[in-house]
Amino acid sequence: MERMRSLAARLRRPAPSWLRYFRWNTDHKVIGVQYIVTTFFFFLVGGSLAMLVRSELLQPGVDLLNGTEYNRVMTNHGSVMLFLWIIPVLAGFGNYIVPLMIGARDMAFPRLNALGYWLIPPAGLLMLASFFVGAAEAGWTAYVPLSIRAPDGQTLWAVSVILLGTSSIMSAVNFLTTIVTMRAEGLTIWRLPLFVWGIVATSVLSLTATPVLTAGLILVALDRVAGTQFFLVAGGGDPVLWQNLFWFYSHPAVYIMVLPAMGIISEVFPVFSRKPIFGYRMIALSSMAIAVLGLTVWAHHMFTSGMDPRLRVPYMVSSMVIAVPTGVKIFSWLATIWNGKLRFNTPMLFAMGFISQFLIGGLTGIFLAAIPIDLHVHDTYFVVAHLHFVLFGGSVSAVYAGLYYWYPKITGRMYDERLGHTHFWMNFVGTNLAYLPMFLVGLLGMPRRVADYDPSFTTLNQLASIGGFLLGASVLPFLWNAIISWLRGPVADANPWRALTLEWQTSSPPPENNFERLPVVTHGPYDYGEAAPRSPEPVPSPAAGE
Amino acid sequence: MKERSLLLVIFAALVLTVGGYLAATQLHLMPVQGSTRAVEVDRLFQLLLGITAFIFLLVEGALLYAALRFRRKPGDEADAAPVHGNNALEILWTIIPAAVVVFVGVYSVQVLQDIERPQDNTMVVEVVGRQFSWEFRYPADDVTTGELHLPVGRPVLFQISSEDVIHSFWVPAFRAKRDATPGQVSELRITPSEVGRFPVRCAELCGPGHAGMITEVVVEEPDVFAAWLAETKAGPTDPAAIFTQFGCAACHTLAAAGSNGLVGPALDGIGTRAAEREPGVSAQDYIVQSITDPGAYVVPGFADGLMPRDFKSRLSDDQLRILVEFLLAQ
Amino acid sequence: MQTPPRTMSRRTLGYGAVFLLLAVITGIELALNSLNLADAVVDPLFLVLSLGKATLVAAFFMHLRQDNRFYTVIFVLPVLLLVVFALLTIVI
Amino acid sequence: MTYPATHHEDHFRAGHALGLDHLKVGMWLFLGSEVMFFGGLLAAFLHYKVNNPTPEAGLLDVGLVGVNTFVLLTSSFTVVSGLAGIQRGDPAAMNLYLLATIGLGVAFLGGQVYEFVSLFRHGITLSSSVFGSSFFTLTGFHGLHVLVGILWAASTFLRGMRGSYTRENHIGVELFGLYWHFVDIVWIVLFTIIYLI
Repeated sequence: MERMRSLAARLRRPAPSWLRYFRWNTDHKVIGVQYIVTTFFFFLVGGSLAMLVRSELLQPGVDLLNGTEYNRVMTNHGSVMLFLWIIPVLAGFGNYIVPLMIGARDMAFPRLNALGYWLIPPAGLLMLASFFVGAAEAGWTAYVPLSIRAPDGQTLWAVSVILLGTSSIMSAVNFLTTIVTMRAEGLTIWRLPLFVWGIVATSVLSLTATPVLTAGLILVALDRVAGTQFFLVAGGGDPVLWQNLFWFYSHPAVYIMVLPAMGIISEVFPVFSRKPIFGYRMIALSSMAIAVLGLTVWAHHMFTSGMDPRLRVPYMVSSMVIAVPTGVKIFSWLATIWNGKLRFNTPMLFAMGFISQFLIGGLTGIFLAAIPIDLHVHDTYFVVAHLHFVLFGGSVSAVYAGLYYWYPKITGRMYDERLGHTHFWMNFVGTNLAYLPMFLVGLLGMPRRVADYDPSFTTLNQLASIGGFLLGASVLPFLWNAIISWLRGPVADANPWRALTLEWQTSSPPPENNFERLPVVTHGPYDYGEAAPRSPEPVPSPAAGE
Repeated sequence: MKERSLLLVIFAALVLTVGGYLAATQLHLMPVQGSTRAVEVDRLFQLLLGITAFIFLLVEGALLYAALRFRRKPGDEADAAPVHGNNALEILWTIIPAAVVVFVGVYSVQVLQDIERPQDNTMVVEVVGRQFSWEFRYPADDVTTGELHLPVGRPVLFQISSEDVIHSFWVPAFRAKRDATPGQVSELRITPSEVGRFPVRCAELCGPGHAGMITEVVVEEPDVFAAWLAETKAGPTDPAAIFTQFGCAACHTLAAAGSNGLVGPALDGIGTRAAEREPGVSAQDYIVQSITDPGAYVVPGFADGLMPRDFKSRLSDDQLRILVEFLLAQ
Repeated sequence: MQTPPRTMSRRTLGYGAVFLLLAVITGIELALNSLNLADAVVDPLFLVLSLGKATLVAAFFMHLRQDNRFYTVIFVLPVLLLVVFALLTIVI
Repeated sequence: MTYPATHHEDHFRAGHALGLDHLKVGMWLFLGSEVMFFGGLLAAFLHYKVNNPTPEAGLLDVGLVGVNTFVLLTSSFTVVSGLAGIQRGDPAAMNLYLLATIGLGVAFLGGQVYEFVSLFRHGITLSSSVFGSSFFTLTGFHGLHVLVGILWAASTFLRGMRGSYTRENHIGVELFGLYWHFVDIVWIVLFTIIYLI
């Protein structure tokens, strides 16, 4: 009795504030941090797997990993990086930032939001646990019938990806509902910050494309465990059907991973150039254009699979057309920094790195869309290089830019600039050193997903491996910076960057309900240098509005 | 000041154009051109390389220039002059890329039609992929072999299929690739234009031995090809050739056949080891059993189910006998 | 809710009429099916009839006709996308 | 840009000004994604129906399923009548209609089980052919949705009995209705594509 009472007393006592990050919590800011930290852990896991891959490829011959082990490591590297790192970390930013940016108290469905997060740790553990029962080994694309023949871990993999997809659909419903119904007074759609536009475009894609992947994965899982014949040729099944279902999601998934990243870049450039974003509407509309076009290009991954040859050309055209809205974004960003007053804080460096690297990924995408060239480079290291320039050089750079940019907002502390610069330069050199040689080695004839290669490719592979190890090492200054600064960094102002978007108009970190009083918006988000709406001075926290 | 910036623009344009031109004509990034198709694909590739190199230099140059030129002066806390956009500029950088894309698209379609146009006097070669080897059939001459030989200058139509999972038939020197998908036959046309030996690789992940699913295409003069075909029709009698042609080499290391596959157990010294594997089974019977019924005994440390089960029907009795004798002697 | 209350008798009658219509269309479909006509003739008819049924349910039972247009957009866009996807999946 | 603190209603929602309710927006978005989920399964079914037709499709009993279709259409009518009931402030009518909906839903599932069993007797199973695989997967997932709908109807009914819904506040009933009608629409499409065409 006595013990019960003391237990009850202990339960009533408020828990230390950091404990909420380990518990069910419906505050979008807590959930955002949960997302970012959890997914960063998976980034480290995926990165370690990449180090194994690059070690194996340091020299020709099968030395460190045999064929099966290599396939498992490579498959899980891809799956972890895409499904457990890039997609959910961007959802994490969305969770933390979107309600603040639109002047809301929280997301529209806080409990759904928490549920969406809590699907991720079990899904991640499921994917990694598959190593104990024979991990997935059919690549992240899980092409049938190879994935039907793979060991039991492939089933766990499928279940894990279904869970992650469900989580992603949940956050898409939540984002769209929040953005449609909970904007602050005066925040019309043409005053929405571009990051919010990016999240809108991404959510539309998640909502329409992810369920198709879920359906496809269910078919694969049923083929594996229930004896269905969907993809088994002997029973009349057609392996190409899986490629349709898979790529109908997985090509848009690239835009799911890139559009919010582009949104982050669009936030960073105006702030650190002290200039309005150039061509706001065109950037916003190009996000939507990319989303819509992105749903129509999936079969360009299937030019070499025996699809109807007449249908290839429309897919080539739609794939190439995506270059146009993408170009609009890049030119607009350049025009934004043109004649600006640039400050090279770490977020700005990563944003410029984003442009320079994403550009390479984008331009090589045109080669891949051109069918005659694709018939040579498809499924080679050229593709590996292309997708890493888009997703690592692009999305991950933007994620780093966002992490540094919003670090003071989220933690209430300032990170260390010098470590940030070190991190950037290691990352920049590492990215180019790791992935540029892959273009060459792919053109020369090295297929992707091989544990062994022709000795003539050795030098290029060694360069790539050295770049890869540099990338691995580049995480260390970041981690040190993030941890130490959170504990001991200088206290940050509410608005250390003198930014104009709403998330900076409240204290760092924001109070539980985000704003003392909900703001009323009277101007666009990037009106730097305008006479009337002066940039707010750095204000001591906590503060809401002026 | 104005003149200087004008000069700068002219200079930059020159650098970009020259850079694009060099990229388009001088950089040689592709392997040997082994087919007429390769010539056309490379021409398209060089054109794209030129265009993209121009855009690349333009954007990276602007980025670098901005980083150097527009750096904030120390102590300058003011905002920059607000420019929200410029309709003419925005329309321009939408339309120009769109025009370039249309041009590239049209040109690509032309190349595509050229390289896939059916030719007279085409020779059909059936390609069958299986874990982890290729098999080639010349239906007109009723020849099945593990080696791909082609006469130079004669158009070839590959009819590609698979017996297990998806593979992808790729000859980098031909700039040609097509998936071998079970349950369907895909077509690929090329005309070899260079005599020589070029690697054939599997480009689609097909299992643990994917990296080793490599063979060669031998392009030779028509009379040499005809002789080879006649000889092959008689059937291979050289044991090392049987070992290679039936795909054993893809998975098993054997010095005498020059192979170094790692998917299955190494076969060096198998002649002495074979008798000890299963009590009561002679070395010869063990080897026969391992070839015709691989699941009967699986060497510890290796997975069952990877080795094809159909050697009994694919190998003639003579070939099986030659192969077993060959292995016994190792 | 958001929708202003209307005269109740009219509304239930409306639902009843819609239901009657749905039942009649289903009856027609079953009758057509039992006639064993050529596929080329009846198949397009079936598609039109079922599209009509689905539209009736969405417009009246799900109130898309009187609710904000935004809900219709949310629902119809995926349906269009699905049609495109399914058709392309058949031919590819 | 300035953000003056104002005295407007604190939980002002721009969407509310547009006449949008966030629960309904969320529900419709969810239904939109459900369209695409069934789209994936349907695409697989159609792919095999067109490219790989099998004679087993002839064993389907259109008459039985026609009755089942009518049952489900009727259930949509009872749902909407229930909603009309609470909208005019008559919870008893609503509860009655919800009960009828549950009954009709169970009847539909019963019909489906009967159909499945008779197909099993003809040797058509999940693993007998691509027709069996795609037929049972597609109709099975629809049946699963009906089952979820029945559970949702039951929980709505229980809340209705406890008097949780009123003339002014019945968004829960409306959301359940949207889901149920959606499942009905899916069936209308499946009935045409699987059985009629």
